[in-house]
Amino acid sequence: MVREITYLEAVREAMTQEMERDPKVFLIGEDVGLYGGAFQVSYGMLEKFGPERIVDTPITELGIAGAATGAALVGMRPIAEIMFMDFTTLASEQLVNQAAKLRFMFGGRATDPMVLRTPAGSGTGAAEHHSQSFENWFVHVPGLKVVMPTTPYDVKGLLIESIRDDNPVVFIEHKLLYKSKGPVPEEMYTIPLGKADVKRAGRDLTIVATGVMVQRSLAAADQLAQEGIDIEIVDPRTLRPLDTETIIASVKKTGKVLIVHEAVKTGGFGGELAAVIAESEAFGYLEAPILRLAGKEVPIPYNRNLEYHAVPQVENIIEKARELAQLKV
Amino acid sequence: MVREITYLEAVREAMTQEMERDPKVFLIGEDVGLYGGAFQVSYGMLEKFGPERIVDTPITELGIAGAATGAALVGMRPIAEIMFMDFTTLASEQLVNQAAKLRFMFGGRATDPMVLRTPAGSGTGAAEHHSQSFENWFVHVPGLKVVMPTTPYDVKGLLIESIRDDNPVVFIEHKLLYKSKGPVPEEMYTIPLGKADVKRAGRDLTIVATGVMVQRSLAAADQLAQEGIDIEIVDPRTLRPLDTETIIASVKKTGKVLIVHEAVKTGGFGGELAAVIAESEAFGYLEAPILRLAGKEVPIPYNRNLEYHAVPQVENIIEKARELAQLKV
Amino acid sequence: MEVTKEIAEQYLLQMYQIRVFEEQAEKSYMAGKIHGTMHLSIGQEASAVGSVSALGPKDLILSTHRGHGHCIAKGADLKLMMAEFYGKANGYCRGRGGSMHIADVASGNLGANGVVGGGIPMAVGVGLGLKMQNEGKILLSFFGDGAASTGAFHESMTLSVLYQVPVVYVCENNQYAMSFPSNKWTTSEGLASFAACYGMPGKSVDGNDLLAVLEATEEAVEHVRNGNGPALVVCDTYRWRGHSKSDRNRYRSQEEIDAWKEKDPIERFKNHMIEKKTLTIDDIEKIKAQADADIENARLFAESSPDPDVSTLEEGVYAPW
Amino acid sequence: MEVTKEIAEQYLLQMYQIRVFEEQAEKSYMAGKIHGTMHLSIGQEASAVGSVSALGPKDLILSTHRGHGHCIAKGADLKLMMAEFYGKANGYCRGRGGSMHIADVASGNLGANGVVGGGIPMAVGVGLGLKMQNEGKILLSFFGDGAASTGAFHESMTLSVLYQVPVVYVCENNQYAMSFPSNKWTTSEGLASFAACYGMPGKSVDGNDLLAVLEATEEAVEHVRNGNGPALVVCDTYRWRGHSKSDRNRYRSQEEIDAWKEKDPIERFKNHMIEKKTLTIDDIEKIKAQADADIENARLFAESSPDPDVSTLEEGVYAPW
Ligand SMILES: Cc1ncc(C[n+]2csc(CCOP(=O)(O)OP(=O)(O)O)c2C)c(N)n1
Ligand SMILES: Cc1ncc(C[n+]2csc(CCOP(=O)(O)OP(=O)(O)O)c2C)c(N)n1
Ligand SMILES: [Mg+2]
Ligand SMILES: [Mg+2]
Repeated sequence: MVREITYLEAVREAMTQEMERDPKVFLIGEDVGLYGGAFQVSYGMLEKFGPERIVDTPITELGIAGAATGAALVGMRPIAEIMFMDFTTLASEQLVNQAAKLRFMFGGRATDPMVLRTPAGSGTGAAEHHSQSFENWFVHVPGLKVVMPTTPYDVKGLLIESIRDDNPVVFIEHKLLYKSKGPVPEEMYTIPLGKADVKRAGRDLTIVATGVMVQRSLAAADQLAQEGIDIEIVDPRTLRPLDTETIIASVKKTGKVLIVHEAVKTGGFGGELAAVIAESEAFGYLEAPILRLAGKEVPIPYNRNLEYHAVPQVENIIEKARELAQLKV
Repeated sequence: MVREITYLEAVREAMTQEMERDPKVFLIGEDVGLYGGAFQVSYGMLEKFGPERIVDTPITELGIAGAATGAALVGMRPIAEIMFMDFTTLASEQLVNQAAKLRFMFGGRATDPMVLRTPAGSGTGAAEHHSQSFENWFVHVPGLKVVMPTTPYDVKGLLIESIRDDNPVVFIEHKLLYKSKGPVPEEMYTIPLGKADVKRAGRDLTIVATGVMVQRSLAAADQLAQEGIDIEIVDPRTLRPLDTETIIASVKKTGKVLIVHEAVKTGGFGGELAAVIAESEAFGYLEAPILRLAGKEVPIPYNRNLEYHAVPQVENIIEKARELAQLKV
Repeated sequence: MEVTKEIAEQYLLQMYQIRVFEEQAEKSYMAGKIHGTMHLSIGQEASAVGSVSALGPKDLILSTHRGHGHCIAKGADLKLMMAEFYGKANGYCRGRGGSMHIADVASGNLGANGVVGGGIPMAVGVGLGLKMQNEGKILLSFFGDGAASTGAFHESMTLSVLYQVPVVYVCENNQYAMSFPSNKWTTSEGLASFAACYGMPGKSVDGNDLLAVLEATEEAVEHVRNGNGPALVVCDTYRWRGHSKSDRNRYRSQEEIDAWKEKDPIERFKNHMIEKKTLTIDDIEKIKAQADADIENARLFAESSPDPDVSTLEEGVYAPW
Repeated sequence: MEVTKEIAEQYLLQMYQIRVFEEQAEKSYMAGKIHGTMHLSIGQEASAVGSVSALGPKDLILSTHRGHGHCIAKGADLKLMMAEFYGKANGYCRGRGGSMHIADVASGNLGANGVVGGGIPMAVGVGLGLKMQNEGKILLSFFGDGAASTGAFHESMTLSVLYQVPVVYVCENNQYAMSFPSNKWTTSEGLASFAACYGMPGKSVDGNDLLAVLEATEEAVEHVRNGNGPALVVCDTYRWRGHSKSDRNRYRSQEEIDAWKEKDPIERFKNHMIEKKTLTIDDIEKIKAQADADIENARLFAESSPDPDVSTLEEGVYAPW
């Protein structure tokens, strides 16, 4: 039996093993040292690697992103942590204008192998400024890769791969998944960026879900199975580059697709997914409209109930998937 | 005959007339005073209104956005100018976390009537850092409205309406349109936010285009008309809130839709448009896949030819629209 | 600095209210009645009450994530505040904001902020607005030592001096930004010295001494109200509790915490008032009892208040509403 | 400060190359052969050459939108540079970057930048990297007076001192950020005085006096190379041309421009070298002729070079490639 660890431990193990292997890798961010990071992701790493490689910063998101961008430019492999994805709004100039474009803009004379890790998502009662999901912002930027893992196994393989990748990678973790457990080999392994994973095979309809919505969709599928609705669940894992092949193949097979993500629906990654399907050869196989279930058009509120209802939950997925299963054009 | 003025003059006239009418309105940004703004949009306004209302700033994009957010919070109606949309990456924390959320987050106890104007787009040879189009970033943020006018007439009516709107509005201008001319009444008028405009009626297919792509699509449609292809062109004008009704009605009528925008295709607003159509009742009327024609997956390069080919041009629209016209599922 | 009995009672009551309010919030949190997180300012009460007391009733404040003290010092309704902590429909933010986002624009509290440094750029704009409106109002804008390292601080100070906005900036240096010790990059004097680079007066003060804070802030307020542009006051202080509910206090010693507890701003003010014979022990006990009762009322109010109706979730994002 | 004939010739040659290069670029722009925009540094040559000359060959620079001088001072190939201005396939950036994005990472030029203040945060990271690699290399990071008002500056200075990175910061105060006069918010001395707040040495120097710039930068380089952390040098200088190709010079007077032209850094260095008898008029004429020839060669190279193939447009966004 493979050992089980949490999603959070998988992040830590990937960083630790890669730092042991490659002296060019270091971690920089707010409170990543003694504090262990706001979510304890890097807890214990300071003791292991010392303050030169587990670099605590004052509150300087732009500075952190710039430090990673610059260090990568001279051959290091920095991992920058932005404590909450909400604060990537302060770091995006360096990430989007500099890191993402250096290589192209300099005619290939530069390489910028950095990872920017950040936890996204709601569900912790932290309200408007600590709960946002901006993955589609970074998906929209050529030069960046965007990874959004949903299981401990994927976390470890994708994070090691991201660190080794020669491009800037935005690595988006989900707070609610940090404590989820799963089998993870102790040895190092990588998962290629740009490969989706079919998390559940099914015939009746496809759900393409990201982040915590993969887990919720799996729960929904289990319940719907009892009603005889057989759902296939595709987890893109990497949003840019996107494995359109796996998604399109699934939709061709099932003829129906529901897209589920936590981020606000309007302008979100679900639009990209819908468009990719609607402009592909899968279009001809569609037996129903392409549906999206996503975050409501509100900032994430504080109150527990309101927060709960602001993003898709298992019962919403069940309802929507059932509706779709019954739809006929 | 109605007077003709340029798009740029329409921006200036809207600001000027509204500032004359309402002492709460002021303009703040880099070089908006004596210099007249990087594109001369506010040229002459300093002489008219003085430095208290045409406020020059040092290079402080976050500060500018914050100044507008704060002033609006105490009842002013600031217009903030960010010199190039690329630099909204530095301003987005205040815009996205603060201005957009104040009202909701404070339970309705705050109002933040500000406008953030910024020119987007490529075509001026200014390369990677002065050519980007981030409209979909802001479309993705509940609490913001996003306006993207394409004619001098729309500019004036929509900008006056945006200034009077009690919410933060991101008003996106296009550099290449600044010199385009069109009829604009001298008196003040408003165009409601959230109303699309059918810029050309047609039967065979719908093009939904934004920004400078509306003009290019009109040119393409004129040429295709000679081949007997009759195109309807819908200009959403406001991207958030989006007039889905007009778009869906058009697609139901024509059965085919091509989405055209300048921003990078992946993660762009075209995804939202495609998804809105694919999940609507128009789905059943679709006679072909929903196609997108948008910016290539590259930063905007410097070289004139490369830059030209990085975003859709009239000939690309013609080609794609022709292809779509001939498509049958 | 001399204060009357009435004033002394008010200051002490507010400090007690802050402390007891936060102790209650902590208890309710532990009991699972409040969720999310919160940033307690226990130990920093003098900085909040001392500085806000230098303002007139029409003046405004802008606060931070550690803003309960500022809020109470500005005269917030404790019931509406506690109800917000409980996420209730009649809380200050209708349950939308919670501890980190309490605001009451009408009464001059322009809001706490979940983003460190998030309020400082807004302060410039508020200052610009107040200056144009020319009604003699000024703004007091709080931020922490951590916020002082953000780019937002630099841009905002530069703009504030340039436009000579009527803003008193109060930097509360509680020695840490989460686990990051401010003395790794600056000191309270160092923070105050930035002011000179920007071209405004700056002063560092013992932030646990209410009257010292009050005096320094009054000086700053006078400077600002006279149209001389912004001013900076740095309060040297300390938070007793962890940074937030996730803090394990790994970055500081119990000795350090205990040493600062010796400098309890409430004890200090009490003793000073007793020494000065402004207040008696009896007076003080009454004030404390009053604070206890106020918070107990607030708790009862909060607990008996209704949750927001989920059907209203999507309301209030846009005006009008 | 004494310089040998050989060194003097080199400095003068580089200053001439910068001036003539930019004059040529301007002509080609006017003739419609170069498009987009460009930011000329004519009048600022001493600041570029003087500061970069304090570096060793393995040291690095990070530049700005007004970076042609830095680039040439760092020893760029003028042909590849001019070809880039023309957008040609064999230009430094394969025609992708143009005037505002020239870089040659292999030779230690980490690039110009279209974002004001965009290079400063990267400088911290480069410094961190160099420190970890421990090969004795240092970085010289340029920025303008305008960039000094950005939040990027503040965060970067704070981090630089904290990590004691091996970076010399050179602020070129050419009196304006576009039309915004730096003296509305600071001065060269004021800019230098920020350094003390961050905890590093800072010095303001006459930026039109090559040897003064060199001396101040050498001092800073020594400080940095000895592991004492970063240092700041502020060069007081002036750009003769408009901010960019869209500038109408409304914000300054002809008298002001003329007065600064009197302080031409090239004339000044020439005269000083003649006075010192290091160079003769004849030497100088030869150097100027050499610069003219170099630029003419660069122009011919650029004009005869091929445009990038449109089929390659989507190449090079991602590594490997
Ligand atoms: C921009 C930003 N970065 C990080 C955080 C996470 N965070 C919340 S409070 C805090 C420390 C703030 O320090 P300081 O400004 O000194 O205030 P204090 O908490 O000490 O009162 C941090 C890092 C945040 N909320 N915002
Ligand atoms: C973040 C950002 N804001 C605005 C601009 C537009 N802009 C380009 S150069 C410039 C002035 C820069 O001033 P300074 O740093 O002093 O450099 P100088 O041009 O004087 O050499 C401005 C405002 C920009 N490129 N980047
Ligand atoms: Mg602090
Ligand atoms: Mg300048």
